[in-house]
Amino acid sequence: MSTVRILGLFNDFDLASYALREVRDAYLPALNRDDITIKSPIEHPDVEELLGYRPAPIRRYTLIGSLLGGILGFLFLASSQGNFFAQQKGGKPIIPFPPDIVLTYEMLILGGVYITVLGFLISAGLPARMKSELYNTKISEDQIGVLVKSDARTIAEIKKIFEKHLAISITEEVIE
Amino acid sequence: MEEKDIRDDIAWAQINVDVLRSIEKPRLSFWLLFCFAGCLFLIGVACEVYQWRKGLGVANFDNPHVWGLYIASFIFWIGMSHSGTLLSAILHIIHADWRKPIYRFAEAMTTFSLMTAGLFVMVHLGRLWKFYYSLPYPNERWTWPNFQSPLLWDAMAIFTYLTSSILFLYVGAIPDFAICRDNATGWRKHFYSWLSLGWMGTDRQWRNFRVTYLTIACFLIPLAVSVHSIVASDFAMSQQPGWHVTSFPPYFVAGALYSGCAAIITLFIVLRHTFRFEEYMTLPILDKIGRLTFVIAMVWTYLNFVEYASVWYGDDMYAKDLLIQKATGPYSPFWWTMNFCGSVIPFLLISKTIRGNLTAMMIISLLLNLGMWLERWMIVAPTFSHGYYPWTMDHNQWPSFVQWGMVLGSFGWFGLLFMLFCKLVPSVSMYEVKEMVYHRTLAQKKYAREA
Amino acid sequence: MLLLSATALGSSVAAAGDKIGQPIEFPHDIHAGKMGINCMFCHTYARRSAVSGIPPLKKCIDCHENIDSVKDKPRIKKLFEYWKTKQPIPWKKVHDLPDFVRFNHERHIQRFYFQQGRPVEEVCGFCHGDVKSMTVAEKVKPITMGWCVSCHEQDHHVDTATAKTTNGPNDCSYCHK
Amino acid sequence: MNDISRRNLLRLLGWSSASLALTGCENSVESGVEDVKSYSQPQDFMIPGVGIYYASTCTQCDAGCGIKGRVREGRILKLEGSPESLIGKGRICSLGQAAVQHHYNPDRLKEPLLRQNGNLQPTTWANAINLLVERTHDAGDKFAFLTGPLSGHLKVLIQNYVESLGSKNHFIYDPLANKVNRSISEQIYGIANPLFQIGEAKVILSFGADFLDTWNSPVHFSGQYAQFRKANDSKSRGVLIQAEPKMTLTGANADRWIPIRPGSDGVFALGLVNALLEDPAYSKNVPAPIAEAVRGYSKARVDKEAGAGGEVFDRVLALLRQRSPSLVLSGPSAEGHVHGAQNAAAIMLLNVVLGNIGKTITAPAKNPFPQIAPAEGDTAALSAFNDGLAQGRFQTVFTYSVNPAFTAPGFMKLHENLKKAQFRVAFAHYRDETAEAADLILPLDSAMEDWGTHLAAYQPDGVQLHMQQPLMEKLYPDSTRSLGDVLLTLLKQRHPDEYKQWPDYYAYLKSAMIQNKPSFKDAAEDDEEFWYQTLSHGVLNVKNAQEQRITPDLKSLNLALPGSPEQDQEYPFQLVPSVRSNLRDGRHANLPWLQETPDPLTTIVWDSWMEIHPATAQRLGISEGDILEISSKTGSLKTQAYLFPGLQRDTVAIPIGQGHEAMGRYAKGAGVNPMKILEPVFEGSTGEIAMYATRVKIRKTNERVNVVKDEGWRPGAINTQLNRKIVVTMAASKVAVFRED
Amino acid sequence: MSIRTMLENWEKYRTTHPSGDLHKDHPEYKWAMAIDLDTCTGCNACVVACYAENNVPVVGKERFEHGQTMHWIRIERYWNDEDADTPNQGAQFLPMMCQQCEAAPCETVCPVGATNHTPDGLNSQIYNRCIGSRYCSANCPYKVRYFNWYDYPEQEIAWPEPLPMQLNPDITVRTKGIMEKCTFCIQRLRTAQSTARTEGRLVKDGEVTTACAQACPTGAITFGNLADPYSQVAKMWRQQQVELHKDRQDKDKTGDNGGVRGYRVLEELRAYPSIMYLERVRDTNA
Repeated sequence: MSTVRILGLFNDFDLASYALREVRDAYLPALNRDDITIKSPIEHPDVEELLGYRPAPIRRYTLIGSLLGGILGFLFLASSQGNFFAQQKGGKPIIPFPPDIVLTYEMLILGGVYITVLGFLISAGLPARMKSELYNTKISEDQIGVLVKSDARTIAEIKKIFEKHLAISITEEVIE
Repeated sequence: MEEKDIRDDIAWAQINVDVLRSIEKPRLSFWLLFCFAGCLFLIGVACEVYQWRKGLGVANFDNPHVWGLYIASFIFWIGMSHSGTLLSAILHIIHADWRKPIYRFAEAMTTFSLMTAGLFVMVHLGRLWKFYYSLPYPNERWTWPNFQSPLLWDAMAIFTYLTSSILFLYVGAIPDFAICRDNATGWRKHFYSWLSLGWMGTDRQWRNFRVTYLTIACFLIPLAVSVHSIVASDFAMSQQPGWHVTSFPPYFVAGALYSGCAAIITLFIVLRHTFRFEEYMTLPILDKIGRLTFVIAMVWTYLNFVEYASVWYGDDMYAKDLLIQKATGPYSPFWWTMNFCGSVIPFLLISKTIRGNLTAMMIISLLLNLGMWLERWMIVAPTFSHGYYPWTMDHNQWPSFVQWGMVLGSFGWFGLLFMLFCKLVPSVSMYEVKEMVYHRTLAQKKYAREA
Repeated sequence: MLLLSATALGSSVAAAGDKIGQPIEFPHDIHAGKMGINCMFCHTYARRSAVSGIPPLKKCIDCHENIDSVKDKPRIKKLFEYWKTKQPIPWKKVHDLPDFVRFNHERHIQRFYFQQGRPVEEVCGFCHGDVKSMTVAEKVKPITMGWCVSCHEQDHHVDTATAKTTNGPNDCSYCHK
Repeated sequence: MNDISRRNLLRLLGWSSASLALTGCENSVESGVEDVKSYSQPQDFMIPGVGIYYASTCTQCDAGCGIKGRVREGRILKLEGSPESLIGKGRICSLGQAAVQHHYNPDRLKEPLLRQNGNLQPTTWANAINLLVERTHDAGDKFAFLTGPLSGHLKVLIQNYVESLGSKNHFIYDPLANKVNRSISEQIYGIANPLFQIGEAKVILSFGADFLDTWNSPVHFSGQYAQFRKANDSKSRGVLIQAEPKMTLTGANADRWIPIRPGSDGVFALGLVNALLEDPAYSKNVPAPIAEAVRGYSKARVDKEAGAGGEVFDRVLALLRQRSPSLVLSGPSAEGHVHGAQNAAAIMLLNVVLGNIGKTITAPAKNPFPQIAPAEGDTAALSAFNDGLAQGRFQTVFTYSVNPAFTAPGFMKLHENLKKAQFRVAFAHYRDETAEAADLILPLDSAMEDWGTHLAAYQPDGVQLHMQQPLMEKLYPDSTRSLGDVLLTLLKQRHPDEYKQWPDYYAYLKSAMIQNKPSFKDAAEDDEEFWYQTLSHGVLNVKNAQEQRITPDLKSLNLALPGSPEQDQEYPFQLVPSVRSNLRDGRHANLPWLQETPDPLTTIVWDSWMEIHPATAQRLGISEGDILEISSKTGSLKTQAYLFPGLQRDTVAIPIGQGHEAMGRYAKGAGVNPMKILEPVFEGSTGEIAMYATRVKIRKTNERVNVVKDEGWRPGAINTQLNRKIVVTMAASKVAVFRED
Repeated sequence: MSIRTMLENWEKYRTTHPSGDLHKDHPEYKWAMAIDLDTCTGCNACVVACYAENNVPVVGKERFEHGQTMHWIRIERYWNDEDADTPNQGAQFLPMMCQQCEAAPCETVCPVGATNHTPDGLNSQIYNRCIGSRYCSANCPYKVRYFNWYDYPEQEIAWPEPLPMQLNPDITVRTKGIMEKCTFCIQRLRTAQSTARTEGRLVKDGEVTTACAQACPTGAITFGNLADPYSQVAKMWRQQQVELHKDRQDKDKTGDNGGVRGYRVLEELRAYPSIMYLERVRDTNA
């Protein structure tokens, strides 16, 4: 039995959320959370209230990044100061802490930011290939898209629900 | 009840239209302005070439005046850069949503003024062609730069700050790039689809996006503070009179935010006018920035006063002599202008009518920045002409046309970058304006329901 | 960055080993190699001065006046022409450090040849290569700063008598002034 | 070692070893690019990269310090003082250091020049020599030779040459001569150049004698000054009092600097004498007539005429009383007046009264070689020379080591008078003003290339002969020659048989020295060895030189001093043409180091200036950098004003030595030459030009310039320390004395 | 390799200067000076000697006017504040050159480490490393560092032919964009040290001296090795009760320094200069 993907466009988030609520309450057996994607021009945190929470593991990346930046940073500084060409300067120690801490601090932030962005790309699945998915330029303007992927029968159900909630347009496509 | 920052009933589609209008094919006036900036920049380039071939003497440096406008402008531009962080990061964290229509260009300002500041570090060097000695790269000679030098900290901090703020700007703009992509054709289509990394506004993307944006914002704030305190320590860490001041770091940071805000007001008015952004860059927002500026101005004034007072009542005769020199010596005209522009003019911002008057605000903002630029110069120059050592004190030294040329050039360079930006990146964050509108309507519905 | 440094090293190595057109193609292989003459017999300044200099013309003549077997060789003829006119021979520098680098031959030879009693092949050869196998001297070692340092950072015996060791000076101003 | 091998020894190694400009290029090791040359036949002590020191003698001024030149790869790099020289004692002054720049000077004459139809054209030496011979062979008394002070064998040759031409006109001219003092001390002490034991004196009263900088033998005096200042348990720290209208460097180092009215030195001195004579302890060694003559010089009169009475006078008097031995010196500012001789006499009388003779003023050892003894110059010689030219008596004139066209006062019109001579020959190093006026310019070897022997006019501690020898190969071997060689060639023309034995000046010197060998201390037996010894030491000490004693003779002492001159309304200011240590009479103006080295007191460089007292300046509304027009009766000049507190109020000072119109790129067009506006006033007894007797008026033009000086520019007339602890001063009474350990 | 070196010498790399124990800081040499301002006459012999020894270029009138001079040692002339109108006590002269501070402010701030403290207590300047940020000069209290504002060797005025033949081959001629300063004639010191090492000894007192000290006609400048207790300069420092590692000498704490004349310029800035000056003396009875 073939998998089908359906995208319904709604005029505003309320309609979309009604539709979603109904889809959720319909307890369609073949449908699970990850088959439903909301595509919106702005962020709608309340989606999660409807469909249950999902993790955003960015902060873990951040922690790792800053730790790496800090530790490696300090090691790098101290070891390059303490190489064979160690030269006394202004009576200060050759491996002086105040400057090294300042620089370590900068490197900590550097590492943090970079890895955070990296983490974002990974966990947000970017860059993504658009060809593969149903998308409508209206989404980036003002309409809400609800994308569901499931077997043909379930999709039929959902399609009804969409229509009931005055979806503006509904696109379907059959995968494999 | 107070008037709204922005109309609630703007159609979202309208937002797209209005904003995207600003990045469509440039008009003639744009090109004229562009050429003007280009000419300024070329002046700077010419001066640099001349200086490179002859040596720094042509800039009329001497012993003891070894630093001059280059370093002053360097601090000035670094200061400028703090505006973006202030608006986008700090206000973002405290959920002041009136920032949303205007933070994008402020952030761009951050990036570009950092790039400009970087130029000044370069042209300042006596042997520019050897600048890479100051980079910590492993080399055959086993030599490393001197990490004790505040200049190295500068380099490191600015690098971090520049790259981070670029990332911040970019990440924050991804959804808008998507909008551009969906509305563009031709090469712009490819350009934006490449930039938008296939953003489709799925809930997963939004979710991670929110966290990331917040995290970077949190990083940027301490970073911005550290950057300017490090620039301050270029001076505070040395032991010259007038520089060796404990209160320098906060003083510099305040000054930075100050000039940043002033610059925002300037660009705010310019953009509002040229791109007809009246709907988004509204007077109420300008009013808010005005108040913010005034507050920061007062902080700066206080710190400025504290610096003078601590010198005056301290027993460091050298610093005291210098202070007297600043007020009475050959630099006094600039010094007094600086204090006037920096501490007196902002009081105009008390009046609501003035805050609402574009022309007035334009002039004020320019004056404030003049004051801030002079402040930087008055920090650098007088110390050299009246330092510790009586024999080398020399009060009749004036920067040559080369130095002034480079200062002009820097404004040209900044102009070029900023104008390019305006034509390639939507200078108002569309999705966030939408969010703004959305949340306000929600709030009203709620209000209506309860009533 | 690593790449940068690599190229830096590469360039300096590339400079090594190319033949140099000297006014007289002086056969080191014969003098040092076949005849086994000590380097310092001709390069007499190396142990007494920072710069090793070039053997004075007289040095060559003193011997070659009495070596009739090779008198008619073209190189020797050329040599005597220079001598007649008392003109110094315009040799080309083979190991020409930049003007801001100050290598001190005296110290190195005093320490490693006289105080440690190592053979000249080792002491001189360390930087100048195996001269015995060259006619005209060539630059075979990189002689870059990193190369100097790689030796300076090692501990060397002060002399044969004591077990005391020190490494070469690590202070910039020893070589750059 | 003989001359030939010496030349080989100095064969150049080639410049390649001189470090070139630090290039911006990468520090890559080159191979086969630069050349490296070697000595072809070196002495075994010649090591590339190792400097060798050769002894010679400094000819920058007439003090004649011994020097050692550092030679590397055949190039003379630097000069140091020779410890064996009794004059310099291993020390050397800025002039001496700069001598190498004369040698390497880019503006040195590189070829003989001959005036053909108006302008100077290159010519050959052979041609030049022929000309000399032909133009001089029947010159007789129409021939005149103007030289600077001379000593050693060059002097002999010159004198012989002049004689051989049957002429008596050898004029020895020294623009800065202290002839008046010499003649008076001749008269009183019987010795022209007595020795001043500065180190021994407990108090020195100097009337404008700038012995630390420009007077007589500055380096030697500086050494003595160090002892003079040093307090040890045997002797307290010496006190220096300087009385002069314009502060000299010595005045700047004085414990008490007294700005007396110009020319009133004698009055001040006699005032002191008079005051001292009240005390029998002093009056005993003074004849009655003298005591009578000085009676009139009361403290009041000193106050009135010298402007140094009252408490200052008492202090000085007290010091002279308390601290013996003392020393009173008479300098240019005392002798440069119509009554200069009287001033000098008065000052020396003071020495006699104080009983300093034999203690701090002693006689030098007797010089056993009258022939090569120093012949000192004076300015009367110039007048004589000039008159001769004016009257057309001199047809053929030679000049050597002087630049009269520059140094002669304007009123002499020497430049025009020179034209009256038919054939003017300048032996010179530069195309200076005199050379420009000559018909034939003959380029000489520099002092670093030439041979010579020198005896100092001021010779402390016995008699010492200084050798001058080449420190390197000639820079222009074919085009420059030693004057000695030239004179020998010319003399050979006159008296072939007398001079044929000497191939060149070098040989002449060598044989002459070897002849005198017996009279030198620890001279080697073998002649060659003695010669080698001579060259390697650079100095020869004369064996048991005969001691002399001074018996002051106060007979026929002229103390008739004029009263203070009435105020001249039209020319209110007295002009002091001050001497700069770096430029002296202007002969060193083309040395960049000396031009760039700031004048110690004003710190001005590369220019002239007029010093005026800040108070006076304020009165006239003059501020620093104003261009002033200074005019005397004979002329006027324009220069910048510098406010200088070290001046007597109605005195202004302009340094000598600048204002060249020729000579070279560094000298030309820098500053002005005050000699040009001197008044024709002469010292009564000697006929010397009275340098300090010119009165001027000042007009402020409306031009203004930045004074180019080393001291920073700050508001306020003069440069102080702003109460910062930079130079700290301690009262002599407080200083703790340490025993030498 | 570097990490190993670092860990091995951690203790050493954490020590500060001046520790108070001169021989710990400088086991063999600590070059220092004593300048007697009572015998310094301000005659400028030292200045010219420095020009001759160290390849210092002349800059000419125009550059001098712009304050772009190069002289490594300068004679300063101040007037008394009291008798400024008529300087009864003459002028105040002071030879000022790089003070070779033990804790030099210039060293820490150089971004590329072109100026460092040498084991023998000098403040070295590495020309070929310098990129010309001029931070060192900005931070120098004495303003004795001189920058090559132009390519002086190329300037027609400095060394027109054949003047370059006078250049001292032992030290580099500096090009534009580089900081330079008095080095205590490091080329002389290094030669002497090398000879001494070859002979297996330390440099003897008086064996080497700087150009200025050698020229000084009154011998006002004494140069030597402070680490050698028997050297002339060490004796003078002891005698004058000036200690290298103190920012305020004990004798000064009493207010009256008991007639001991030694002092250091701007001592209170804690740069610990290596040049001790002896106070100028004037006789108040005169």
